[in-house]
Amino acid sequence: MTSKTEKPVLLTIRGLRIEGRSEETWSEIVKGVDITLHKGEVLGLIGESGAGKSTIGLAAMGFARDGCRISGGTIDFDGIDLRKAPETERRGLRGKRIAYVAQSAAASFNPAHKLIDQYCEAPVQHGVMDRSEAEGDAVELYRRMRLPNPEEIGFRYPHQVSGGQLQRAMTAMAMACRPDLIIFDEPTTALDVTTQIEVLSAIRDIVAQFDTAAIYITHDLAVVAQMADKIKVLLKGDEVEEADTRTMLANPQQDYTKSLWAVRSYARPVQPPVTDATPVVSVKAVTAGYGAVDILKNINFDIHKRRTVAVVGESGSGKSTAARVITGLLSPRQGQVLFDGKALPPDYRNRSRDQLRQAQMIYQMADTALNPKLRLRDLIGRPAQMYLGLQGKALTERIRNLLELIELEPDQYIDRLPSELSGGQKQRIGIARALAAEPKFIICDEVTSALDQLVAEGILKLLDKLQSEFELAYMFITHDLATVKSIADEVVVMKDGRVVEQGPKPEMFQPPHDPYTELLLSSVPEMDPDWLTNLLNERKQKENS
Amino acid sequence: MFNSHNDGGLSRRGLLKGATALSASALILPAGMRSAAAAEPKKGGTLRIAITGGSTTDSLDPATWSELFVQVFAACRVNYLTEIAADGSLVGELAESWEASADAATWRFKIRSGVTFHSGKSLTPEDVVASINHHRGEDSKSAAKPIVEQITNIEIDGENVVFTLTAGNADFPFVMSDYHLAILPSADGKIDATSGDGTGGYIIDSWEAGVNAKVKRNPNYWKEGRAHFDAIELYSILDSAARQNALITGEVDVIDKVDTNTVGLLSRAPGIKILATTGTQHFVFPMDYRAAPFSDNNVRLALKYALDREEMVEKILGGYGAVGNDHPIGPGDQFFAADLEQHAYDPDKAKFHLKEAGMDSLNVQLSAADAAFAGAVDAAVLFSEKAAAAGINIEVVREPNDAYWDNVWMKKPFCASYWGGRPTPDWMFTTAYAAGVPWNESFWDNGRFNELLLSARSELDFAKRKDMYHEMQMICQKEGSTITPMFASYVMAHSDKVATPDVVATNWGLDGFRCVERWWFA
Amino acid sequence: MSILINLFWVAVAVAVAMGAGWLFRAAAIALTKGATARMLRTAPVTAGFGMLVILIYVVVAIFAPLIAPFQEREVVGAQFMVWDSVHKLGTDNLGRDMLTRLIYAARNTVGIAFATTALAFVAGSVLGLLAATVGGWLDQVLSRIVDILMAIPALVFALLLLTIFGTSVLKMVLVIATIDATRVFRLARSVAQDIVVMDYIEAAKLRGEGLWRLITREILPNAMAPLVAEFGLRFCFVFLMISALSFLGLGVQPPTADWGSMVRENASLITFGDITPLLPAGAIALLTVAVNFVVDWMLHRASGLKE
Amino acid sequence: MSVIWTMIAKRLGLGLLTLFIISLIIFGATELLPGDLAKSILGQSATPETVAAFRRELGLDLPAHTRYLNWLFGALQGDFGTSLANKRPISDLIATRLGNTLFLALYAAAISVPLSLTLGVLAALYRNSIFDRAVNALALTSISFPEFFVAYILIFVLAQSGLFPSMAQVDARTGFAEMLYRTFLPALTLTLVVTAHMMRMTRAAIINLLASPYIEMARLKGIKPMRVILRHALPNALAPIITVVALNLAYLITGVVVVEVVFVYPGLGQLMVDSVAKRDFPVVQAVALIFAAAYVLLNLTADVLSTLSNPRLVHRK
Repeated sequence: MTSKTEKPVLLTIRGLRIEGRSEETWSEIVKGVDITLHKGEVLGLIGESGAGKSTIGLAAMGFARDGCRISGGTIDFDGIDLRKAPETERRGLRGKRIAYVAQSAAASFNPAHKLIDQYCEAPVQHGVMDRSEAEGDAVELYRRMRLPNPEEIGFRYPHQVSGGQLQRAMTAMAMACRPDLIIFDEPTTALDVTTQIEVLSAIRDIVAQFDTAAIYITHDLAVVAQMADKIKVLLKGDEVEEADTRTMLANPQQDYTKSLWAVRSYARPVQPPVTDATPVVSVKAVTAGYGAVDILKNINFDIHKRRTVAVVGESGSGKSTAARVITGLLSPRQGQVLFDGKALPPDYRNRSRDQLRQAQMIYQMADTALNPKLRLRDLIGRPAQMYLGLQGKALTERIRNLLELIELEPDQYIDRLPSELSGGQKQRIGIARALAAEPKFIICDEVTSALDQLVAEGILKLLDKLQSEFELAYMFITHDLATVKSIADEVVVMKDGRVVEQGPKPEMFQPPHDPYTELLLSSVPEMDPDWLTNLLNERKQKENS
Repeated sequence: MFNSHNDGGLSRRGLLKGATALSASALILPAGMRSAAAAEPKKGGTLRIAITGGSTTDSLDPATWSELFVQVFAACRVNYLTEIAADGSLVGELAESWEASADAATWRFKIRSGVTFHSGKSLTPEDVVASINHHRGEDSKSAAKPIVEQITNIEIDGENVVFTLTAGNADFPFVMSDYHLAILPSADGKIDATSGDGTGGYIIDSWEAGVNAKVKRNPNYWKEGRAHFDAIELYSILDSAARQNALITGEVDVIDKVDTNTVGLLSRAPGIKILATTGTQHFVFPMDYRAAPFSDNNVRLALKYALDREEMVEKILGGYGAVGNDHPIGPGDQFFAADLEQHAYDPDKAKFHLKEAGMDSLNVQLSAADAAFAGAVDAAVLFSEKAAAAGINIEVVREPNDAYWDNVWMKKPFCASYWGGRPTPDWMFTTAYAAGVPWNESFWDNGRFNELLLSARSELDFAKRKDMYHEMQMICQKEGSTITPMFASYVMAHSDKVATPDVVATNWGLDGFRCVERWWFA
Repeated sequence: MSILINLFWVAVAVAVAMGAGWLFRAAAIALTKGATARMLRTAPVTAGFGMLVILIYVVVAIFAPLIAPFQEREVVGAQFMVWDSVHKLGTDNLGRDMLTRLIYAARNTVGIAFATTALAFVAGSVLGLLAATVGGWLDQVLSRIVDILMAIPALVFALLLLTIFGTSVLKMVLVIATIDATRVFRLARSVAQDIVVMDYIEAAKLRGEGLWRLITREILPNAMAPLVAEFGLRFCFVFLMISALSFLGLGVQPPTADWGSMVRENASLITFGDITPLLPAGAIALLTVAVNFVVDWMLHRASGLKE
Repeated sequence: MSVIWTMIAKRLGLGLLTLFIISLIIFGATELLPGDLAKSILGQSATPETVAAFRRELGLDLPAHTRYLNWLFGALQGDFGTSLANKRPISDLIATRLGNTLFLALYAAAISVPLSLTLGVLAALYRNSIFDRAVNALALTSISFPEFFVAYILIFVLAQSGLFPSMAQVDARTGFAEMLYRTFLPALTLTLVVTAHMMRMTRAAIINLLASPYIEMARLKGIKPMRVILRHALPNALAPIITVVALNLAYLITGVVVVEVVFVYPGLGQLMVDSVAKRDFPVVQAVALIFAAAYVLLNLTADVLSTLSNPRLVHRK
């Protein structure tokens, strides 16, 4: 570690201030941040959304997004003042000496061009190499990034390549000109845990191989612990503290940093085991799918009153499809869904209003789940009005009551639009809307995955509280095992449309596991900086043995 | 349906009415052929004319001719038995001479010899018979059928063609000048109606219906001192602004139907001359005599006093015309009643007559479309505007141009209409004012008037006849059911390179269609 | 040289227009508060200018009888009188005051265009939203009908219909609205197809909401931005349609003043370099530009781009 | 690629159905028009006998459905019949005019499509600059003038000075260069009419994409702004642009009757209008079907090209 700090300084940022514009007024979103980065060194920038970490990362390239402007400070890259340099000079650096890896490779690859064309663009445009050299180089880097079929994969279009592979291809593309510095902007956030491991290790290796300096931006502490030499914690555009990785993990100084660390420790108390009562929802031998393809294959599980069943699996495992079958959006080919022991009509359109009321759903993306043109009063009030027939004063009273339940001040919020809320608040509205129907059962579909950890924590606690208060049954769909650990009573692990394993939570987190559960569990990053190295070694040994 | 066709509707209807009316009487007697041109014409050049009324549905078949474009095109290619000269007299064309039986029911036309068609075929009496027969008979679908219906038999007698009529008609030679009755080559007693062949001064070079027609001089043309141009190009331009533009930019030499809105501006353009011929064409607003409120003469008089004629001539005709006095006899006519009090805009008188009719105010609808005449809608608007001062509310209803004569004229009680006019009062009155005739557009029926019409037709004493026509004009004016606000000129424009004879025919526009023969390049 | 002078005046006119737009925007911000003022603050100068022009047109249209120096149909002089102190913009072919006609035409033209566009939008968007929401055979049937209607050239179709049914203002409004509605349908349907896949629509369906409420409360408010933008353009195209119809002899009934017909009536004057016909055409153009400046701004806001 | 063939086959089938229904609509409409061919040709001189003779000869006395079916069977065998008004075979009547219409449409398209794409791209590149706003305002102004008025202005400016002819008179003998010269003003008029729409769509479609992550990625790769627009934004914006271009091309073929009248250009629009006025049903029908077919084919082409421009639809996983 120390060796890196002895190398020459590559990037020096002093007193960086960046302003963002909203509705024609400028406000500061980065408030004086300093960064010193040596050649070959990896800096982890960590913070919640709104901390300004991406903005800082881009500023290190002399770049400000539309609606942002760098208003103060200096940015010195290898002797070049990026604030004073003309745009053409800065453009000459980008892609060539400073490269960028975006959060979503699927969105950041141009869908109209083949991967290799996009790979070759920067080296050819910057005059680093000609097209045929670049193509050969691409194959080499694809190989180093451990992409399958390195000779052939470049000739595919982005949509023909999986997310994890795309993310590696993007890292390869960033390496094309052998830059001195790469900005990684949450490169693995959108990936499943098992895929994340492969990408992380590939990135780590290639950065080390070329001795490239990097700024690694993430909100996930455990990830940054694997990647960075030193970590800087940001909060709302301000620097909280900076230290080398091990020091920071072992001994955070600031309260905020400590609170970030502490999130990981929440777990709800263990519930008494279920007796033989009738389950609220019972999925019986359900097989379902679209067209000729079966997405779900003979699924069975029960959800009891006051219980949370976590359905875990990676993308494509069928967990969301299971929710669609329960809600009636998708009629099963075989099997049925029982509610309080009675079979529900397969199609929601044939269900009675009361049946609809009893099962509610909370969505992953509060942004798309709340009609952006309706005020909270209408969003929350509508189910109460519809199902319970509340009108006028009684309705308003109920809405206020619900807002209080989700810990939002009624007077302040009742007439707001969703766009005037933060992400966590929106999700709370989703919860209130479900509660307004006074249901017995709520499906929570990845409700915390789009949220920062602290905020997610709050939502989980709220759900927990409401569950005990209203004796709700939850079906909790998630890919995040940490969430499962904190909230579930029972766990259903799904893979490829089948239930791989199910049982009470304590049992699930104790060996022996099903191999897939084992893989999932072991892939969840841990705060230990050596975790990734150890895990990879372990897996290699297993393969060899 | 389309504006551009208005102009066409005008000529079509005018001739036909005129032509049928011919059967009544006429005073013009056969005369020898004479030249209308006073100045010495020069030969050569290509004359380019922009004309309205061309349509992609045009045909070479004379039975279907109805609009200005095909009429002028025909004047290039074909001849008729007789021709109306520029001064309005009748001269022989393919008929060298003609004579009638004493009762005027049998007519003998001597066919000119030595005339050849463009194809080289010589003109024979058989061609004349076949050409006229083309419009007769059970299966005839010719627009000219009504005017040849009076013919019961056609015979050839050597060089002569003899027509036998159902009754005597002194005007029969006039009928033979009708533009439908083109003489075309025949075979086996039938003409090929769409061959395009003829005896005219020009031979078809190319023709695309609704676009243009190009003809070149017929080197063997039989007429002396006619057809001076080497070639003629006719362009169908429906849009009046486009016609003006074509003349201004020098792409054509002659245009017809100049937009009266801008004729003043056009006349000031360098190198452009306006040519206006004032004749018998007049614009009218017929009222349905049978129906209230127009059955009350006081209402009719009120309306006659409620429009400003001077203003209409100024604004609708651009000054190219004369005010009308609510009868169809033009100021140039020898029987014109000059001493008749001129009806003028007088809202007080209009109010007075309205009161006489027992009304404080009057609400009527006036249907108009530019199909009736160019500017008809504007004229109706002016009428409506001025009438308001007399407590008369005229609601102008703009009707579609399309099928105006079918759906509006003689169907709506108060509408706009026009007459191409007739050379004699008897002819005009008989066509549109006599009780019960098909084109009595106002359904007017005045006993005294009808009586006078009959006696005037047989009266040979000029003074007596003049008195009778005077009285008839007065009856028309005082009791008639047609408002005649203005007499309109044919307004053409040409470049100053084009020379015209001193006398230009007034029976139709473009020198009675004959500009192609009679005009030349200076 | 004259070109330079003309360019100078054009530049002056643009500067004045933008200045007026800026002042109007500033005044509007000062006079409003809360969300409206915040929204106005995002308006560029061009949008300010656009709103100002629209406001002026609306005021002129509403108060036409008070503003106009003469009566709409009143004949006040000879034809084509030159501009003077009484007749500020001269007279038309029948000797009516040009300025008066222009002012009344604002009322008639904008009124007719608004009615037509509104009708087209009500019909087109209701059916379009319905097709997208219900889907299935209803969507197929409606889409096929619209395809067929759109394959008939608009002008020819309008001519046919107007000739068959006659040319009153009401019929003209109905015919143009029918033709325009097909275009609106396509837009509304495609916009709604993006909306119906949203989670909140799924939530509303699962809640058991009826079709009408689904369309009016859940989908329509979210489809408004593109529909409003289209409204702006369609609104202006109605003038052109009326003008083209009047070129072919089927326009607004006289003596009603409307810009489209006025352009047609006076158009041939341009042959002689007379700028009279430019006045009604300019009135249309100014409104078109103004409306679209505002629409551009609204679209820009809806697109979420921040530059 | 089979996706595309299926789509083409399906759409052509639908297109044929559309044409069939349109032929019914046009027939119905011409039936509803007041008057008929006999009356409108004879005009006021129509007498019951001549009208009856006319109808007998042209078969107008047959019941409507018989006439329609006669026409339909003829048309299905490729025989569109002859004009009722002047007996010329409709194929002759239409051939030259279709050629003229297509020539003018292609001419106008050859100017306007590159022009509007260039202006649209430049406006997107220099968005919100003076250039952008000026181009935008000019484009809007040009579409807010009625076509015939634009034509008159161009004639006043360009024809009265003698630069270009005010009449676009062409025939089979006119050479290609001469054609281009003679039809310049109508082509320019149409260009002014259609450019704004395409340019605005190009601009909007590109700007719509500028917030996309892959555009930001391209900029962060140090790609020049022009290349970002052309190489990264434009290919993804093609679908809406192609659709609008197709719509405007259809308009250039089907909607230019006014320009034809002003410039005295012998195209299909004038033929259609004349035939409607004369109730020459077979000609109306043939022209309407050509128009509809042009619309259907252009839309189909647009959809095929849009699909081809989208690798996700061409190259399945």
